[in-house]
Amino acid sequence: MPKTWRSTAVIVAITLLTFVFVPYIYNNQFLLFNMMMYMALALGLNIIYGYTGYLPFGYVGFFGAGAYGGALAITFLHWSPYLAVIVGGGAAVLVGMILIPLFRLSGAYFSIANLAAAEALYYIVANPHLESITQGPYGISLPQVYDPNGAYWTMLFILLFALVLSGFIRGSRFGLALAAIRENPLSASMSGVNVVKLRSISWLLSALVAGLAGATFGWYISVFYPETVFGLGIGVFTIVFVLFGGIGTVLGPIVGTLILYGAYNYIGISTPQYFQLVYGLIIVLLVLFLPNGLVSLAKRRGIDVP
Amino acid sequence: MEVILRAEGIKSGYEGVQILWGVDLEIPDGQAVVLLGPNGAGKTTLLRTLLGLLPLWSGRIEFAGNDITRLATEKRVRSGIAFMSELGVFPDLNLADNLRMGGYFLRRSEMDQRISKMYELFPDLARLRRNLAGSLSGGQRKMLGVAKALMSEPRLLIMDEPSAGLSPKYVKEVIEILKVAHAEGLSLLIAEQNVLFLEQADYGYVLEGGRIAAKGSASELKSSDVVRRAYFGMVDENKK
Amino acid sequence: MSLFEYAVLAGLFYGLYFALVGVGLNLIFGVMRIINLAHGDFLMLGAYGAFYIYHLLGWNPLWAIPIELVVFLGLGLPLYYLLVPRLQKSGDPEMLSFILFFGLSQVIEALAVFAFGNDQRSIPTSVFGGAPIHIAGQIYPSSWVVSAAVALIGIVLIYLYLYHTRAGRATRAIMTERSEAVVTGISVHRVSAVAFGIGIASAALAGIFSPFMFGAIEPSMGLGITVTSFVIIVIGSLGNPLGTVLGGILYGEALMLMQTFLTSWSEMFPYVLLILILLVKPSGLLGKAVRSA
Amino acid sequence: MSPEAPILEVEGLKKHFGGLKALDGVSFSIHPGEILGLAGPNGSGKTTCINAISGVFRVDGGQIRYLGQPIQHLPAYRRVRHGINRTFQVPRPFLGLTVLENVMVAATYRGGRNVNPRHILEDIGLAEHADRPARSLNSSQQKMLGLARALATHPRLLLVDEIGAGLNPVELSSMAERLRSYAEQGMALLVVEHLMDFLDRVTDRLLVMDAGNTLFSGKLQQATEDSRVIEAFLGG
Amino acid sequence: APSVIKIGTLYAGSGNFSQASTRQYAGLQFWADQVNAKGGVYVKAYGKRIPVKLIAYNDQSSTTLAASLYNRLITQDRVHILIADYGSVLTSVAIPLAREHRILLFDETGTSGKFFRPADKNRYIVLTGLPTSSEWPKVLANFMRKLGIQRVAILYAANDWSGSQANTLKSTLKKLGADVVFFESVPDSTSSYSTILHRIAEAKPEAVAEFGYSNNDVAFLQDYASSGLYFPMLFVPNPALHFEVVRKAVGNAAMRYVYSYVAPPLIRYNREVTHGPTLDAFEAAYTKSGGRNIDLSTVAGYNTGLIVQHALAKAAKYTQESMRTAIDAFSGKIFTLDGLFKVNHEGAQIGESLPVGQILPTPSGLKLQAVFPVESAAAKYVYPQPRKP
Ligand SMILES: Nc1ncnc2c1ncn2[C@@H]1O[C@H](COP(=O)(O)OP(=O)(O)OP(=O)(O)O)[C@@H](O)[C@H]1O
Ligand SMILES: Nc1ncnc2c1ncn2[C@@H]1O[C@H](COP(=O)(O)OP(=O)(O)OP(=O)(O)O)[C@@H](O)[C@H]1O
Ligand SMILES: [Mg+2]
Ligand SMILES: [Mg+2]
Repeated sequence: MPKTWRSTAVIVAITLLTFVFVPYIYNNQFLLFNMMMYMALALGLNIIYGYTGYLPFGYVGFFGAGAYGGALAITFLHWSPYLAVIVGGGAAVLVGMILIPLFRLSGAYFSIANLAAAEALYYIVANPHLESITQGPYGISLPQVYDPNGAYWTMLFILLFALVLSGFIRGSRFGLALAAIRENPLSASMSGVNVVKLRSISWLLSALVAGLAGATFGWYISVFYPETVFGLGIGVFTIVFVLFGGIGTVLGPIVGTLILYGAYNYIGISTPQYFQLVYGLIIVLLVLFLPNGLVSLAKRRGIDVP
Repeated sequence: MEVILRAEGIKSGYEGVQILWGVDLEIPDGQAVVLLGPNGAGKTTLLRTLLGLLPLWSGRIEFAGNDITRLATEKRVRSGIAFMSELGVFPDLNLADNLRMGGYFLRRSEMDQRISKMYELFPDLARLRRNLAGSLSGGQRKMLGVAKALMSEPRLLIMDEPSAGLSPKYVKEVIEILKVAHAEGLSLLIAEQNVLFLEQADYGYVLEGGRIAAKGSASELKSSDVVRRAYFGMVDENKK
Repeated sequence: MSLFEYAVLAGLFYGLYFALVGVGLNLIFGVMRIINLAHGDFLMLGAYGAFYIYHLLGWNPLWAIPIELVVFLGLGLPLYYLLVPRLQKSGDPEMLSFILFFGLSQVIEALAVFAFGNDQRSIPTSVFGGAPIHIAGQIYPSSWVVSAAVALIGIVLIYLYLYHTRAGRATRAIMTERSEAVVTGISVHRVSAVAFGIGIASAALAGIFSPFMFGAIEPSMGLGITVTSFVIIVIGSLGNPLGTVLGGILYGEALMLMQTFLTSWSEMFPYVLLILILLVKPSGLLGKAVRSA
Repeated sequence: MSPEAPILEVEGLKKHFGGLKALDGVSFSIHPGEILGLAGPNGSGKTTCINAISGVFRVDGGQIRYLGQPIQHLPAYRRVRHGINRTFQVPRPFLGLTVLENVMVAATYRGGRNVNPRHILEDIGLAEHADRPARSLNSSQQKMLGLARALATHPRLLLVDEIGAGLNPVELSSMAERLRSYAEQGMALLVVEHLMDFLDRVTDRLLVMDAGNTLFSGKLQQATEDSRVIEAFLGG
Repeated sequence: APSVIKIGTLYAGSGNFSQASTRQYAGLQFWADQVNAKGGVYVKAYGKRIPVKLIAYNDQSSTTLAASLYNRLITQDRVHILIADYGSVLTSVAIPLAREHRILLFDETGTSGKFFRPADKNRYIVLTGLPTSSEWPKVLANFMRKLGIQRVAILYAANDWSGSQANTLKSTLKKLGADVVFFESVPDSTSSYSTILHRIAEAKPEAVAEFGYSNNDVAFLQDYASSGLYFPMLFVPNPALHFEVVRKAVGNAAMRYVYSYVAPPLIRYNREVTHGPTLDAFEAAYTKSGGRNIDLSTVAGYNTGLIVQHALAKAAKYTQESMRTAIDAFSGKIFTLDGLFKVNHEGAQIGESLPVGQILPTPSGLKLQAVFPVESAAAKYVYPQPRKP
């Protein structure tokens, strides 16, 4: 499907240019960083949820695992932050491997079990008994590697990686097979698809993206507590962004994040005192009046969204 | 003869795809009408539209002299139309609760009366009253489906392929059940492919491409050339 | 060993209370296939109701029970018609409900901050007579015993509604097969609206006792409670209100026993327990395996 | 009988669900190019038998040999790749994908280059619906789609579960025609069906099951006269 | 000279920290209104008064959001003065940002010791209020020994603030020769302490110290009150921070004779004050302007304003470095309603210490009164606490 490839290339190019040049006119680098981070997370979540239909309620667990994995590599091994980011991705993949048995569950059971896993991981990391390893509740501090620009470009790279990955999945037979698994796993295996293997691969890819993003986030802010990187809010936001944009597409998560996270920040600055109220209302109204996500607008007009 | 259900110029379909193109249908009171038609002709669509489960694009539906075109499904059911879908039962409820659901809007005394009536009619069900409907065999399930539909003392029972997937023995049983109900004055509209049903019916319609292609009494239909060729010709030729 | 016995009985009280916390969520999920992320926020509203009834009117918080049941049932019906039918017209209502009710929970929390402020509030435990209650040679806070008793009554009432009334039976019918319920002549929306009302009213009922069970209340307490509720109803299995009782008690026991013997891991253990249970029984303790082909 | 070795041999197959013995020691075999009819009252274990052979679950006892090799330990997708496929009694299409994509999944993952999904759809009569989502097909069309998908994997052994239910007489006979033509091309088929007329037109070898056991095995003609078959299955 | 001095800060309008954060912000706002009513703050570098403009965003207790809002304050609003939100968690993300952008962070209540490590050589932070949390329990340990307490149980919620207090208390007690017979952490979200209390009772302690956020303290005190158990001494930290909130939540009966720290406004610095209003004057003005009852957060917010004000009045140049130098220069020399302002080279507060207080009945209700050390004692402690009837 060369068409998908071309549109992915266009999206990648636009994203790249945007995040390279916008800092020159808009200098809240951290907001841009967060925007990229949520986009990457949204794409990562989309790999497992959008393409295979499993909604990981506790997706933030991978993010936290990545943040801590990276931080530990810096603290104990004194590795460069770039290597530490890769370690963070690895840590998340490891957690993902441990959780593979959860795929025996379906629907909401999977979602909640995954949430439970993320919470359990949080309580492990935050437990004072493990202070010598994780610093327990006292949190991580990495002033020695503080480098916002380095982290910014790393996050951009991760975002592009997630984009290319999503584009590849959508345009390949791998993606078709994942869609088949999402619709009906039994029928997929009757089509010769190795359901367990493909699902695990996409699960680990999804974990990898979150882990890389988490490690980079930890590097960027350089001081954080367990609740900073395991806060359920991060996962919930990501899910809301993906659903709003439209699942199973490359563009949906990007646009969904752009609009909702953009609105989030805008409201936070324009009407800080009614922040939560306005944001909550916007979400309620969007669901009631635009229930199938942004991409449904295009699809209704017969436009195929990449 | 009085007409219990009259549908005129029914047009309907799914999200922009029109399936029915102006169907007229009449069910004389107390008669059994069979709806035939090839795969995808729109039989299920028609039945669901009559019940109000699908929006009616245009046309008019009258039941027992009242216009029910705009009525909600539950009101149609309450006014005396029962529907037995392909599933027909609540798998997770036990058999007695299934029957109670069928007579959902009856008064308590009436309900108990109806239930014992059903147990009388279907002694098999009385024996299984504590079992979950989901654990019944296909035939027992259909039997329960019919009993459940009859609970509300309907004047018209609409069924979608009651015999599909049933072993021959059960098909015969279902037909027996319907005969009993019919004998008590119940009108029937049944979408079916099984020839046995046409033989039991009073009247038949043939739906093709969302339009009525032929209609007539069962015997007329069986001898009609079009229908013979299209629906029975092969059977007759190959009959060994 | 008395610590053990203490923990077991405490777990039972606590668990019964948590069963009440979760049961409404399960009812709503079972009937409407809606993930009500605002569940904990309704509980929070119920808690503030009791708080003001006690502090402004000076009444015993038990008076909140009849008042709130009426108020929240009354609130549930219009809210249902406002949100749910629209939601169900969409492509994937179950998942969309996730966002919708997330938004709703934000709105409720924000309004609660405006209305109640964000100070922590509570009701002194002494309102229930103060003196701790002796049971089986152990001493328990009277508020726990009262909360557990009310929870038990609430759950029994919900059980009676579901299994011994006509509307309750219709509710279960909708839970098992919505499409079949429609063709059976059930007014699906009316029955669902009532179930929705009962769902949030039971949350509010649980909220009345939350000042005693959680120590203090505040507008942001909702999300954590929602998460706990989900854990409980999943342990027992979704769409099965009786399973929630089992889930609640297991949760309570796990928490109390861990607090007694491995304190620092206490909040983690219920989550691990959940995962273990699901790995053995993928659809919860009382779940039925569904046939795949 | 076919002179070749059987493509499928089933021996003493057992499967229970809780206390229920859905299969209680069923045995039979099929040769390439041969059609075996499988009938029996509702709940007698026909679908369970197909599930066992196609690998939906592991059996609790007995052996399934395909081309002489035991396969009961293989996961379903491996059996598909070896050439076993089936249709579902209750159709299970990929609802959100188009009809064409439904077949494409099977074609890309097993069929290889020489399978053209469009040709298969044309052959089966779904070509006009190719770009519609499978969700918008009615249940009998979805069943046909299931057959198309199975065919796209080039099966050498095809298990057909009640494909005739809901077809009218004309459609039934063309379906019988179709199944016979597959057999003529060397495919082995197990055809589960209630409609004796239909079975009669595809095969004369019949297995009748009851309560997880073989009730009858032999010529179809004899089955219709067998008192046990009449009692349990055909009805008086 | 700039036409206004832009002061940027964050507050948590909702979420875990909103209770204290909004109070703290109100205190700061009150300060800003006060100086603006007089025509602004005096800025030495320009030799005149300049009005202040407070730019504040709502971070909803979310660190992620807080980080980007701090960044916005620095890079887009280009504030001259940066003031952190309440508490260590929400302060933490501001520290590297402030340092990177070389802007001095006025830390109001972020008392984690890790913010002020000499090794980090960070000069861009000043803790205006309390000492770092690990300093707090030292007086308490001494007090316990003075009472002759040998067996102490320590329970703490697993967060930085509580954990560092618990650890300090433990190590100080050990140094002083006491036995820590129970030392356990519970997760932050713990809301039920009944079974834990029974376990503590098994250890037969003479004193029990519980460290946690106020929700932990409230649940702990409530459960203790209804447990039927008895410990001669009970210590919790939060009445020191928001006495009225805790009292309202727990009820008078459960608060009586409980020990806590004492900090302003519960200690009233009036005579000593050299800069700004006395506490009494502040309280009168604040409540008159429509503010709620004051607590430590309110005072901390207001006090930060005073320190900012003084820094601007003393800094020779209108730069961050110059402000920091000025602060070093007046450190240890000024006394506000919050006590002696004295910071070390890393910016940590060392001027104040926290006396131990006890909640004692007075004719008008309950009062948390300083009881130790002797020089600041305002009342005589009651030990062991009387058994409940
Ligand atoms: N949900 C749907 N969305 C769109 N089109 C549909 C939907 N359901 C059915 N159709 C289409 O409507 C047409 C008529 O279908 P219907 O189910 O009414 O046929 P039928 O006569 O009942 O056939 P059968 O004998 O196979 O049951 C078919 O072409 C089918 O593809
Ligand atoms: N996954 C399952 N879990 C529990 N019971 C099952 C399962 N699959 C099949 N059964 C039971 O096994 C028995 C055989 O079922 P099966 O579907 O094989 O019957 P069948 O012969 O195909 O019937 P039909 O003609 O109605 O399709 C039935 O009693 C059925 O309820
Ligand atoms: Mg049909
Ligand atoms: Mg079957």
